Amino acid sequence: MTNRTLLILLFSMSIMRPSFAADPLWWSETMPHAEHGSSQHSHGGPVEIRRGVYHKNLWLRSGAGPIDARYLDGAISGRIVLIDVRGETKELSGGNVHGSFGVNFAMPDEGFYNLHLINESISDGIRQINIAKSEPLKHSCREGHDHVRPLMAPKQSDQVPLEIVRQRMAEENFHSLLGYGDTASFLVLYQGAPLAGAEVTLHTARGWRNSVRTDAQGIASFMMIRDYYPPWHEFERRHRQDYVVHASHTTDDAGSTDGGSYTRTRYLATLNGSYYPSTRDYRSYTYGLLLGVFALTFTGVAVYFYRRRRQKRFHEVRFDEKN
Amino acid sequence: MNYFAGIDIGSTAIKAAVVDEDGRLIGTRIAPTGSSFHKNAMETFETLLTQHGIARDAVKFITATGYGRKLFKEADDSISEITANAIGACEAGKAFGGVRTIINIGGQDSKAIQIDVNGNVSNFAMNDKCAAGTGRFLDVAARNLEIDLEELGDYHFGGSGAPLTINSTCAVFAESEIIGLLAKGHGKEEIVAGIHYSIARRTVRLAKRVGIEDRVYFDGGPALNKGLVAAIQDELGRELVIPEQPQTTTAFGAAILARSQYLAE
Amino acid sequence: MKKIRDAINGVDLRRFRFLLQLFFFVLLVYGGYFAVNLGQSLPTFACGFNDAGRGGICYLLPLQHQLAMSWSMLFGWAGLMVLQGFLFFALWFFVLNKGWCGYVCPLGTIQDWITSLRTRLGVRYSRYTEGQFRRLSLIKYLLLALMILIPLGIGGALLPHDMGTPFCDICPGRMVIPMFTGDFSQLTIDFSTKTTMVMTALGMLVTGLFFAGAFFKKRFFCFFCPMSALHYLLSKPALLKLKKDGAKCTRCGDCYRVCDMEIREIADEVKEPRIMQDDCIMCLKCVAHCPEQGALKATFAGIPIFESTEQGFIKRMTKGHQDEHKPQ
Amino acid sequence: MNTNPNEATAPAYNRSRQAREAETLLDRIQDDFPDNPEAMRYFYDLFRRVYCQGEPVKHEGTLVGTTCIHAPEELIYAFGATPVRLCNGSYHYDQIGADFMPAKSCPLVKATLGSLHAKAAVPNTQALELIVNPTTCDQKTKASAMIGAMGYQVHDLELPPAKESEEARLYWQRSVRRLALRLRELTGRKLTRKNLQQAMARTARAQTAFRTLHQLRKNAPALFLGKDAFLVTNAYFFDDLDRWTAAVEQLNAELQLRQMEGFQAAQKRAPRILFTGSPPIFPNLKLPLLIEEAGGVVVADETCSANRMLYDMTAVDEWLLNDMVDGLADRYLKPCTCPIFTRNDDRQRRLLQLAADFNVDGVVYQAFAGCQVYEMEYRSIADVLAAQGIPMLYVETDYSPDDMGQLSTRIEAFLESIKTRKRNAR
Repeated sequence: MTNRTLLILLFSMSIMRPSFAADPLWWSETMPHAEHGSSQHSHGGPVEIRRGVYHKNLWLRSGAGPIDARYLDGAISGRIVLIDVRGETKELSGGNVHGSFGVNFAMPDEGFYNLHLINESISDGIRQINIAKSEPLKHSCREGHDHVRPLMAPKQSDQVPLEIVRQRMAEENFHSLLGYGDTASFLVLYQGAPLAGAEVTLHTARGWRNSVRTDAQGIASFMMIRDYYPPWHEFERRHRQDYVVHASHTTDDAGSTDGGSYTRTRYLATLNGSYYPSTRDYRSYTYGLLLGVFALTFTGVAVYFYRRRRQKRFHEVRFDEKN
Repeated sequence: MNYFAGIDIGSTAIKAAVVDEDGRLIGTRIAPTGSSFHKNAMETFETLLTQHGIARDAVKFITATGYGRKLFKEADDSISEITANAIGACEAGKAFGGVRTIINIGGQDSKAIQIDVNGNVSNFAMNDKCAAGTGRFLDVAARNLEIDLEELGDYHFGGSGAPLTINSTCAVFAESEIIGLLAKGHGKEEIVAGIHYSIARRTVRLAKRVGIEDRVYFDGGPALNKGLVAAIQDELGRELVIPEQPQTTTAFGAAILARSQYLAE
Repeated sequence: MKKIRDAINGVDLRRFRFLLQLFFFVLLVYGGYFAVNLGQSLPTFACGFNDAGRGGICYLLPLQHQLAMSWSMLFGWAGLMVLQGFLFFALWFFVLNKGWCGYVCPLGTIQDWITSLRTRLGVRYSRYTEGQFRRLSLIKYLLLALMILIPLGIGGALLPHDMGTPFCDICPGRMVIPMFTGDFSQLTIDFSTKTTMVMTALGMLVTGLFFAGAFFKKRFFCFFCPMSALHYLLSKPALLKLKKDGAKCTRCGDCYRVCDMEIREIADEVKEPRIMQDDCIMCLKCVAHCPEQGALKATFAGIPIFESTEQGFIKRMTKGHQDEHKPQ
Repeated sequence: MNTNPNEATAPAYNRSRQAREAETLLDRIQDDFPDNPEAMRYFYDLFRRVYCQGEPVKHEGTLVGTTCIHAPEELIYAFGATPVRLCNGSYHYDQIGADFMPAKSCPLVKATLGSLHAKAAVPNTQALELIVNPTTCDQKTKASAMIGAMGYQVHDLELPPAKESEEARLYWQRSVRRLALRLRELTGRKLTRKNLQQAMARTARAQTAFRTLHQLRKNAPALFLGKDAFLVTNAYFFDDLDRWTAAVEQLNAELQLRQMEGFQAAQKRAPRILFTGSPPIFPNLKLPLLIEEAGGVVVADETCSANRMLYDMTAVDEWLLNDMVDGLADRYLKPCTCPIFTRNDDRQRRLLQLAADFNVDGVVYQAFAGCQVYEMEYRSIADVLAAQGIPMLYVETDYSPDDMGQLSTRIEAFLESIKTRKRNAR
């Protein structure tokens, strides 16, 4: 038996087994197997361009953070809903995308798309509702930049009970990137209203995590850490890393469904995103200004001495401008 | 009948000419300028009128030309001798089939004039202020050689040897050169021919400056000198057209101009 | 009509130009705050890196960007977009010809301000020798060629991606113009890759050189500007033209004296009426400093709009004589 | 000719040969023509005072002689000195000068040397502390040592033999800056921006007045005769700058009045002549006078005693000393159409443009016997004029009055041929 078949076996088992369902589900933009196909960089993450139309691939992953979450090989129950830029809702069905379970959809319009997966399961008398959200952006500079402002505002969905809404950074536009040291803020909504005191956890690409509770306005903020330390010559300015945010909320709602009866309900919402090296990590004012000032001074002094020397060598007559 | 007169007051001679209403030449007269040229000019003019029986009143317009033109107050108008010469030569040249280039050698100057078909001056050149190549040069030479001015032509053809070369173009230096040549025993004939060639060379250079076209008309007193004419023709490489009375062409031109000016007014 | 014409020809060009330049500077550098947007095909250095304030974008930025597309796209449907951008650029350009340099370009205006600072300090200007001038004059064509070839090379995957806008990397406009809206973020060296490090370091060196150069040399950077070279290639059908009537020229060289760009032809050429040279910035100082009636003139669509006149020259010079003790 | 020296009232000075020469000419200029402008009286009187009565040249500070138009006078003024142009037109001095120079050399240079050599010369420049001698033509260049030998301080202002190249321009700029140093030594004053700016403003005002006069001469029929124009520009050689300018401005005002009244200074069909070549310098206004006595009118000129001296103006970009001095240097070199420069084409173009602007019927080209450069340029000028159908009379002459008769014939014939040509054209 190959490893692969074993994995598939394990996977299918895990779906069956309720304990697995406790793992959070989240969307990822990172391709599971890099050797599959190609994607292009755009403002808003990797895309596939088919006849000029941007297509987004998102894969579903299970697990706490990017470092240990698995890609899913098989289908998963639940609804996948896409809300496009205009606010129109469409149900998508997932499938095999480049070897793992994921969705692929077209992004014809400029702006943010909202993708929700709602999946539920019951185990040990707890009904678990997973809400995986992703907010991909479609932007091409060829479309210009005049239309950006009204498209910036985040959307809320009335179809999901618990939702994490990424708050926009100051002056954010389609080109803005979340960098190391920047603060990312998330609003947690339960049934459309801000949820105070909910625990929100952020996992970074290399395993760092932090949990905070939402404040009275339902907002949780994290400062992104730098967790990218390559040798400097391998440093990549556009090094994209995934983060994932979880928020959970448990209620005493009891009831029963096809899967059995439960005494409590646990909502687990996720939102994925990308962060990048900050300009501060690779840009230096000091060297820049040093070099600039050096060039300025050097040229200035060179011209001064050149003029002095010419005056002497050719006995050039120059006049004193001071009266 | 109305008549028109032209008076050319030159440095050596006063020339007068009278034409009738149709522009036909009635008569001309030549007299030396002398010291009181104004009186002489009047005399010449009046004598000419009496010769042809023309009353003073019948002369309706007088045009003066030549160096003394400004001081001859009896004239109705004055004109430079270059223009007058051009008009006269153009008119007189018609008998020869039309001329376009004029060479004039006067007492103190020499000129080359180019005219268009209508007798208008299109270009002209004059000698510099020195008397080289002018009638005066011939005068001086003739005096040195102790021969008459009129005889110069005959001497020119009388020589047995080749013409001598006179290097000096200046009348003053030429004088001593001639005396030197005489002292060396050269014949007067060869010297005269040399002088003619010297003048001819200068004259042709002047003519070339204005450009030589068509027939070349040669006038002025020295045009009577056959030797000089032969020398110029030789240097020029073409025949010269010489009027019957070469001295009076300019006066004739002035008279023609007087007529047309009168008719225009 | 004649009075109006005389008034125009007698204009104090220095002042007029200062005001017009100021206007365009505000429009292009701060226009964004007033919702001015002239598009991204401007034939002048309205720097796109000046995110907040820009009233339009210098065409060289999108041009390099577009040329860096993969070849399959560039030579496919996206090529049309490149052509469209170029068309808009050409249309803008045809209106003002190189007047964009002498009157609109914010970087040019900054250099003129530096020049004005120098005269206030009483420091004389430098000039190139003829040989230097001839050689330096070629640099802009070299830059233009590189500016097109490098992005094309990137599109063909021959060169690293991070050289995408090679000219912008070394253009002092990128450093200098955003500073006017309080954005100093361009004054850095980017160590993220070797290429960016080299390019940004070059950029800072050029910026230093720019300030020092512009101080000693009038319109220092314009000699090397690839935009100027691109302009010249398109300048023939432009509406605004600089014309010279060689017969009226006395070759006094007044125009050459005052020319910021040291263009000798303006004084020496007497046969060709279309006098504009590749280095010209159409500041029209030559017209203002020409004492010969109608020898130099600027025409718009064939209509003379500014002509050299004796009266205008005398008026302007008299003003210069009177500005005692206050150079400039 | 018409001489009536006013011996009763004139001082003894009047008896000198050169004063008589000047007197004769002034009488001709003044009396032989009707309707001289009222404002010309200033110039007639000025010449009588300076040339006939020996009035000293008015000046402030040190008097600095110049021997050619290339000496930048603004610099001299800026140092608080006064320039006086020494180029002389007197036959009397020409004869004295023949002791220094070969008889066949330029009468202008000979006369200048003669006047410098003579005691109590006219114009009376008293003691010249410095003579600025631009190395223009060979004769002026070689005159330097002779002037030096007479005991004058001479500054040789080095002029390049070509003006097109950038090297020549820079060489000349250096040369001019060196002159400034010399003037500083001489006057002990400092060159300041203010001084130079003021000096330049003064000459610019004078040049503006000249240009107005120049433009007024475009009028057809002529408002003003060339003999007076030459007298005006000749006065610039030695007259007080501001006084001269005021007098010219007054003259301009009178001419503008004449223009409105439709005044004619010459016959309507009088041939309009452009005068070029060697400069007519008082009292050698022989040729312009002959032209106008014969019924022509000199409407424009291209000579270094008038147009070439005053027409071209200085442009300054930055009012800093370095730029102002370089600007001055350029103004004295670049537009100059003197035949000493290597190429002829600027002069050709200038003549063609003047001929076109002033509606000229013919050109009179004066070449002083001995001025080889003018003699040599004759053919090239003749060719371009002929190509444009403009007739030209080339006159080689000097300061002696001997050739007056012959010249008048040639000039009359020339004018007559122009008249016929015009008649036929109609």
